[in-house]
Amino acid sequence: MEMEKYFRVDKLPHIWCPGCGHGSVMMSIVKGIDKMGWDPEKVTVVSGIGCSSRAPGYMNFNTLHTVHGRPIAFATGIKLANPELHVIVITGDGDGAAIGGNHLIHACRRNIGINVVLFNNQIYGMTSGQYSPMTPEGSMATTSPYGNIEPPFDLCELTRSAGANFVARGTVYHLPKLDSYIEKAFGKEGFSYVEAISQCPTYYGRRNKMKTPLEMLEWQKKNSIDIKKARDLDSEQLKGKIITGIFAERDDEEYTARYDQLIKSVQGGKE
Amino acid sequence: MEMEKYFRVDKLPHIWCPGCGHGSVMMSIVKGIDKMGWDPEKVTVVSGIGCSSRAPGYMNFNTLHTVHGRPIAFATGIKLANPELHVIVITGDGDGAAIGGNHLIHACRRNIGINVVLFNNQIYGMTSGQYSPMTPEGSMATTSPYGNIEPPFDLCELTRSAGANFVARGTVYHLPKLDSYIEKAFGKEGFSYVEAISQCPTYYGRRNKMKTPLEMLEWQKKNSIDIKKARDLDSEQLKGKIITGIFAERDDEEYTARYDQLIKSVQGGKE
Amino acid sequence: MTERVKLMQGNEACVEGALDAGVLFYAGYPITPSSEIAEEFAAKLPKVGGKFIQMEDEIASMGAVVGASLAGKKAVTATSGPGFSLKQEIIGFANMIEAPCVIMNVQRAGPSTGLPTSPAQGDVMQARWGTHGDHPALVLCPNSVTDAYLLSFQAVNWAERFRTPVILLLDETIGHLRERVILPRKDEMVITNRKQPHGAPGSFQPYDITDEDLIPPLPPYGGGYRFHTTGLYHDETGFPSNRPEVTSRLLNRLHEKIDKYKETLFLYETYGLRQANQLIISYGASARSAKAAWRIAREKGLLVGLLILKTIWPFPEEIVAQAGHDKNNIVVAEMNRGQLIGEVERVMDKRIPIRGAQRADGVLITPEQILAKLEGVN
Amino acid sequence: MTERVKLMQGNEACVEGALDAGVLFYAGYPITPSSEIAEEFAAKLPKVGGKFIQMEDEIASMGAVVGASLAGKKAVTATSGPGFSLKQEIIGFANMIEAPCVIMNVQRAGPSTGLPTSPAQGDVMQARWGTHGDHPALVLCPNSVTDAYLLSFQAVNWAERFRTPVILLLDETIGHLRERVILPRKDEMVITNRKQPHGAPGSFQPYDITDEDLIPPLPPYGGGYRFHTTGLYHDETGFPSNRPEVTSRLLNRLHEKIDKYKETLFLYETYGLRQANQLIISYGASARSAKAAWRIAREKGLLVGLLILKTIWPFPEEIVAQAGHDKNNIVVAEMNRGQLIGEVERVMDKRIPIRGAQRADGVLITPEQILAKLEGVN
Amino acid sequence: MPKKGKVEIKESWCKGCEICATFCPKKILGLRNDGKMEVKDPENCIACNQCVLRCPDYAIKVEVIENND
Amino acid sequence: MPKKGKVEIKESWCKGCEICATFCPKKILGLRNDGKMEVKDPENCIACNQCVLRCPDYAIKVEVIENND
Amino acid sequence: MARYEIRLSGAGGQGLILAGIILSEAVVRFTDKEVVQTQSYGPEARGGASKAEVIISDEEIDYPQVNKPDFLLALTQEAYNKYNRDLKEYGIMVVDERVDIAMRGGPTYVVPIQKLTQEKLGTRMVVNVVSLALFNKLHEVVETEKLREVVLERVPRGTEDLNKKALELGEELAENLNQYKIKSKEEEEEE
Amino acid sequence: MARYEIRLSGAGGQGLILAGIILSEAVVRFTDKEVVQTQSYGPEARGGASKAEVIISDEEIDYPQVNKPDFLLALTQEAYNKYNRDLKEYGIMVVDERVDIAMRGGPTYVVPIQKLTQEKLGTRMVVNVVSLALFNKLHEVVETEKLREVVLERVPRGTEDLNKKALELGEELAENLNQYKIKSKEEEEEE
Ligand SMILES: Cc1ncc(C[n+]2csc(CCOP(=O)(O)OP(=O)(O)O)c2C)c(N)n1
Ligand SMILES: Cc1ncc(C[n+]2csc(CCOP(=O)(O)OP(=O)(O)O)c2C)c(N)n1
Ligand code: SF4
Ligand code: SF4
Ligand code: SF4
Ligand code: SF4
Repeated sequence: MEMEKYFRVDKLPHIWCPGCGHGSVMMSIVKGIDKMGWDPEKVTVVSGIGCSSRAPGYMNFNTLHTVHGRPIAFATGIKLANPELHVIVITGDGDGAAIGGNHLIHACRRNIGINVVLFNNQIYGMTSGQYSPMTPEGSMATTSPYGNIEPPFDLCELTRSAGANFVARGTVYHLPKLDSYIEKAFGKEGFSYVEAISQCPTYYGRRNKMKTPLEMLEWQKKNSIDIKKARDLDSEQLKGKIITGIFAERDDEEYTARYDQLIKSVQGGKE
Repeated sequence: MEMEKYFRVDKLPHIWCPGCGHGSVMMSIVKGIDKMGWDPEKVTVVSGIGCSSRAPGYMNFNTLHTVHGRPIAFATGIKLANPELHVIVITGDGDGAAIGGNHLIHACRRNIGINVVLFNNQIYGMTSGQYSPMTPEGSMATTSPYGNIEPPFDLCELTRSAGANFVARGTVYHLPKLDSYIEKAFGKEGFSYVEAISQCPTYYGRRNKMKTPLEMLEWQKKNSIDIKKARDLDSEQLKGKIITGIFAERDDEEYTARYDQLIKSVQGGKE
Repeated sequence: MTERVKLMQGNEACVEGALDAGVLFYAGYPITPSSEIAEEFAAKLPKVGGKFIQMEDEIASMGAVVGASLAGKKAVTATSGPGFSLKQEIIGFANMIEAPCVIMNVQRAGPSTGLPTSPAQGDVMQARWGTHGDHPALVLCPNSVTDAYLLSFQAVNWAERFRTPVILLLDETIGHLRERVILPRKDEMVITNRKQPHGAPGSFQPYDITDEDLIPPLPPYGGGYRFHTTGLYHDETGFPSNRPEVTSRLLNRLHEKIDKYKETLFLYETYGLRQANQLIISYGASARSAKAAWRIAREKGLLVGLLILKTIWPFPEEIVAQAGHDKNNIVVAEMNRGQLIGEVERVMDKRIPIRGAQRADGVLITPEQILAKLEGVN
Repeated sequence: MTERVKLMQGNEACVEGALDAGVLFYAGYPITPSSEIAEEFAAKLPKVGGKFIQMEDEIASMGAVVGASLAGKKAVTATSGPGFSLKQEIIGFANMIEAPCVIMNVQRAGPSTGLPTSPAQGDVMQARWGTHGDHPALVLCPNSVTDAYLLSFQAVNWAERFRTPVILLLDETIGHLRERVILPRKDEMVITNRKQPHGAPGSFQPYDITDEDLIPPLPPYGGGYRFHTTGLYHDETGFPSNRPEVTSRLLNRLHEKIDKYKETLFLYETYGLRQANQLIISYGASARSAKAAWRIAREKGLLVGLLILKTIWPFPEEIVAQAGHDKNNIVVAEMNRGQLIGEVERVMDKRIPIRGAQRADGVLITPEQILAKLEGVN
Repeated sequence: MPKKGKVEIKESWCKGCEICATFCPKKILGLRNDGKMEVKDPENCIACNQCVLRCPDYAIKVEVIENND
Repeated sequence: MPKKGKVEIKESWCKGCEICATFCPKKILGLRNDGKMEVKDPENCIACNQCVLRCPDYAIKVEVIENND
Repeated sequence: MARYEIRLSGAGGQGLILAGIILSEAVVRFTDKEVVQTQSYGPEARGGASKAEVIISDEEIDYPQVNKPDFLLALTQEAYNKYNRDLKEYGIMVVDERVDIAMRGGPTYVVPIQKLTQEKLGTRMVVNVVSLALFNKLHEVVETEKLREVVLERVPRGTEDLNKKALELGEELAENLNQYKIKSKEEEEEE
Repeated sequence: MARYEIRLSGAGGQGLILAGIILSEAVVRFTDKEVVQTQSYGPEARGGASKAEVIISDEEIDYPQVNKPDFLLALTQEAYNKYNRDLKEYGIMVVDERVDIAMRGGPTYVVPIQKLTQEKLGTRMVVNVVSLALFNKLHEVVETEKLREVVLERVPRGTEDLNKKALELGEELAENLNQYKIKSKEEEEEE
């Protein structure tokens, strides 16, 4: 793959910390675009605010770095205004699951043709390490100095329930699988959600007894469990585990396609 | 049941239209409170904005009519500030599922001890009949003059996935069952969500070939299907149906109880 | 031409004006008293191949509108007080990234839920200062249904021309009023489209100002020019920078691109200014009452002038100063506890008495109230 | 007493001040440069039996704070520009229902994402006008870490006393600054608690003004008084009403309950005002540079006075007019493109030149910039 | 032994939606000219309370009458 | 026949996180004093591309060398 | 016609707002007069009293609100109670026969509009169009056929015949209006 | 001491911000001087150069920012490049030996701080405390024991011994600082 085709090489190296997993996930997305053979002119990458949301700046497409939590709303406008565009949203567990949770579930419900990739580092990186709605219970963070008492979301369950056409979770450790989920997601019409477990050694790792990026990858490896295996386990056994795999794969009609039909019928069927 | 104990009788009759289902649901809630034997002084009812959200004004407790979409946020503050209070949230499909969707799922996730009752009339009543995220596909509304093309949420699925301790859906037609769901919900520690299918003859009914409240009740009757039976049907067969019954019944630890433990441990275990 | 004489509601006229200006996208969330705008767009946009979407809230609506604008469509949203408050963050973003879009706010009485079906002009200062940080604002106030049509059309044009969010600030009275309108023929209306880049895509810098007008071109996504956009301070390439010379250059230009054209942006009406020793200043629905008060005062033989503002932000300092400097009484009529009067006070000399004819109880201000503030009325 | 001499950060001082004033509840959403406030509360509240919650966004945080306040706890939230914009709707609600609470906004450079870690004072007008509809505002600006402590304490007291949201408007410079602070002994600090009703619960009307102070008592939920609260216009019983006499009575009282006490609310410092023919006015971090400029100017023998405002809203009109009326040059130093200067212009006579020493590029304004606006500096 | 009931309609609260009438197994309720419900056939009430349960406006009360036979 | 590879590290992009070294099956990569990676044992590279896949900073390229034997 | 203020009031759902709009549209389309139309909004308008107001004038209409109606229609007691207060002293008042009214000076007509509508047309649904025609005939704002044109465009399909009959009934009532006139205070005193 | 401005710079993660805070706290607790401390924030501070600044003064410190440091420490090239510009002409500069510097007038010391820290203490983690002690000894801001007291309160548990050694190393470097002095431009020119 040619770097220049998809990256703004002059902007690299990226601002992410040494060993941050976000670089790996960004590459995974680019590989997905490459595999789809999409014309980069027709690709739009939208993000919110966060370390993860800085990714579009490095990616050589139409890129939009919006406000915290709302990239899916902007993306909805873009996709509906021009359904020809391939619209990818890059978001974080803060951006996408905390402040942006509502837009996420509504986009799932509408099943609008947007591909969301959520970089889940289980912490607010950009703001220096507060807990997020996906921080595991008991974890240390700057705003949970005595250990986090909030149960985290399983956002794959949630997006599936909300109606997304495709839902999967991978990890940076299991990178080739992550690549394949993203590729499948991009291949779907309709809304897709891929969650990539990424590592934030700087703010999550250091406070949670994983000083190096490697320890964090090790943790991903040890705690991941395939969704098929997970089905045989109860919620107690699954506590703290990362369930990976494909959660939903449907072919419900995409929203902008429906809208186009509506226009046709209102206009009296003229093409 | 003594009306005066639980209602502000001088405020009645309520402003709801003839045949509006909201009055029935409000009574169901009051019956639930009565059955629990809660001291009315310790009950706080919080709502957003909408026809449904006008209910607290008629109810003789501590009542708070907040802003559109955010009653659960206010309720979270109330419950956490004083866990002794029984905090009930009354919301609508606009208030709770459109603008307020995020607060709903986050409250489920935290499993905070709030009882949410969502009056689902499948339309924005207060603003005169725009479609909501729970309006059935194809329905007519002022903002879907050619029929609604958005698939509705199954909010019971969603709240279950998000972690609520108790989730159920009933209808005004099947009122005694609705009563029993609300009673069960109130009996749970932790977060509960009860969805009550209510009828809006004025804005939903008239536009959708159900001119009278009775036709709407008839529709509820005909389209409802018990969750146990629904399990044997596929999504095509379930399209447009109202699945009723209990979706989730768990006993995960309630949030403010966890917080109290945290305080104890921080303060060094002193009681 | 008679086809353009109609009975029309203010909210409907906003939609007609926007459609005639080429709007093809609407995202919104219903709220009284603006909902008819959404409803009209929902009915009419599909007919012209445009898109209407009801989003999950006002924030999402504002986001979708900016997104659609970047995708190349002229885009509008509408709301009222509570929703206007929610949109503020992204209005600031639109300002910063220079996304053309129109926000219609049909004012009702606030604060908070207030009086949802009652008229007010309580969001006048918010329309100027509602989002955080320094930013310019372009805000138009119609005082009739015809005005609603014309200013809506103008708002879309200016949004495109200046690459900026434009706020159309109605009030419940004008939004819900039905009246006889006489609209210009469509072929008399001049539509403005956003500037497009000319150079090679490779060398395109999205915030590079080659033209004197200080406004960078804006190609649509998918149109052959790839670029990056961020709400962070950014340089000409569109990428973030915190160098003080870059940040001050950007912020200055955002203001100057509008200040430079101020003179052409000031829309207003005047009545009997020359032969007057007193002046009434008003805007929006209040201007209707002001007009009546002015008429009655004139009938009584008082030398009163009337200045009706349609552009309220940027505030037409010179026009107000000019109209008021030789008067010995200025009455500012508005439906709030005194908002735009502060600007009048700011630009006028202290020796001229300035009085507010104000009303904020949910009732349209009356001509009598305004008359009472004039001198020599019995 | 030496125990109260400390090295403290501005954000930390806000937390200390609030805790000392009896705050037991914090809800917030992290944002630079305010996050340390959340972090400190997260660590300290459980120790005193209080509650900290990180909500899903700023809107929810604001809602939770108002909820907790009604449940009887003194409650605080903190944020910065983008989050402050989001909180506006519920700030208006808190105004309307008269819920005591404190909102801390540590300003960074806007608009939009702007410069998250750079100082600015761009939200000054927003703090006054950010929510829709007419409403009063009580806004305090600390210019040192000691001030941050004292004004935070004061803000909580005033919120409780006046049943109103109070805004503590910091900036990145003061929020992140660590300096030596000397705090009063705790037993010297007087805590204000909200007024409680006395009568029988049956006859309790939550908005009935029996006292001259215009402020109704506020019992906590569960405390034996049941009542209804709404963001709609409401009468003394708390239930909605759209009768003009009721709506105007409520809106007037909301303003008057603060206006009445204006004199006691104006906190400010003055330096060398008497022997001065020029005046510098400033607030917040800019006041630090203004103080330096004033010192240097004095050293140069210029007759310059300095007025540092700590209460910026309500705007201390008389104090500014008094300090400025006999000067022949007024310099308003602020980190924006001119916000509070508009108020100074409004209250001063046109013949006195008013100059802005302004900076909005993310860098702390320098003493030199301010000096340059004085007359007679070579 | 079948119960008997005495139905009381609070006119100021009744909005005439006719829900009670439909659910009444004895069909003894009907709409008056002025849009309020009335008990057309008071004798036949069996105090089943369906109308009370169903009225969304709490406008109906049913008192069980002693059955003296 | 086992492939051979030539590893090239783009120093200005490398942040020294050591992920590549860990995933390298031949353990030929190591941290230099200045915090950048270097190829300690270039001969042993088998062009498996693990380091390329794993480097979150895209700082490694591996060229497959013709295996001439 | 100088500024003439009309207030049509009744219960929410009686269609008086539509009547106001139809009247205004007829004025715009078939006269050179200015017209503005306003109405009550909000949840209050749903169950209880509701009103539509129209101002017709030869001159520009600046202040757009009806403050002292020249004409008041009140179909229900609640509407009458709420909206009769500001009627001009010699303004015309038309009320349904079931409305209890206070004695007054101006021309006052108590008409069994609802009853006759029900009796003659078999439904009360078109009481708004009956009232509209009554008003129009009385004031001769536009010609009968013109009004009919607008009405037929605006009413739901399938109800055209019914509405035509409603128009006729309204005109008939207007023509016989004097029989419904009640004595004014003064007239009574004169007796 | 009149206003004295100190800038400690290096790579993010080297702990210089903590060093700045410790210094400031020592001033507050053990002297009567005023002190303010600021630092670089944001993502920029994460990977690249980072700085902590302290102003110490006998008088009130109004303008709180360091504009022309009297003392600059630069542990990395990037920090030096970014932050050396405004150093006062005769301000003191201490840089790590691996930093390439331009010739200048004021007193300049090129010290192998990082290397010696690594060699003598077996880790570079405490290079911040070494630098802090060096600065403190040089300027005698507070007594050695006082500084140690604050350091030991602020560093992670279990690192006390290491930090004590770091303090000693820093002081030792300060005492021998002259051996690291390089010739100034002028001195060079004088030769
Ligand atoms: C409205 C608003 N609220 C809060 C912030 C501050 N903020 C910026 S990024 C962020 C969290 C980022 O977390 P996440 O999305 O998980 O991304 P990460 O940095 O961990 O990759 C927050 C809270 C903001 N910029 N805007
Ligand atoms: C921020 C904001 N946006 C929009 C509105 C307008 N609004 C009031 S109620 C409502 C919808 C109500 O629908 P629902 O919650 O389903 O209640 P219903 O009236 O149907 O019972 C809307 C959109 C508002 N008041 N505030
Ligand atoms: S703070 Fe965490 S998420 Fe952000 S760049 Fe560093 S390692 Fe990555
Ligand atoms: S509009 Fe609908 S939801 Fe609202 S009161 Fe009437 S029937 Fe009920
Ligand atoms: S109690 Fe039963 S029988 Fe009697 S009126 Fe009610 S529904 Fe009918
Ligand atoms: S993985 Fe990449 S960034 Fe990390 S050490 Fe290896 S080459 Fe450097």
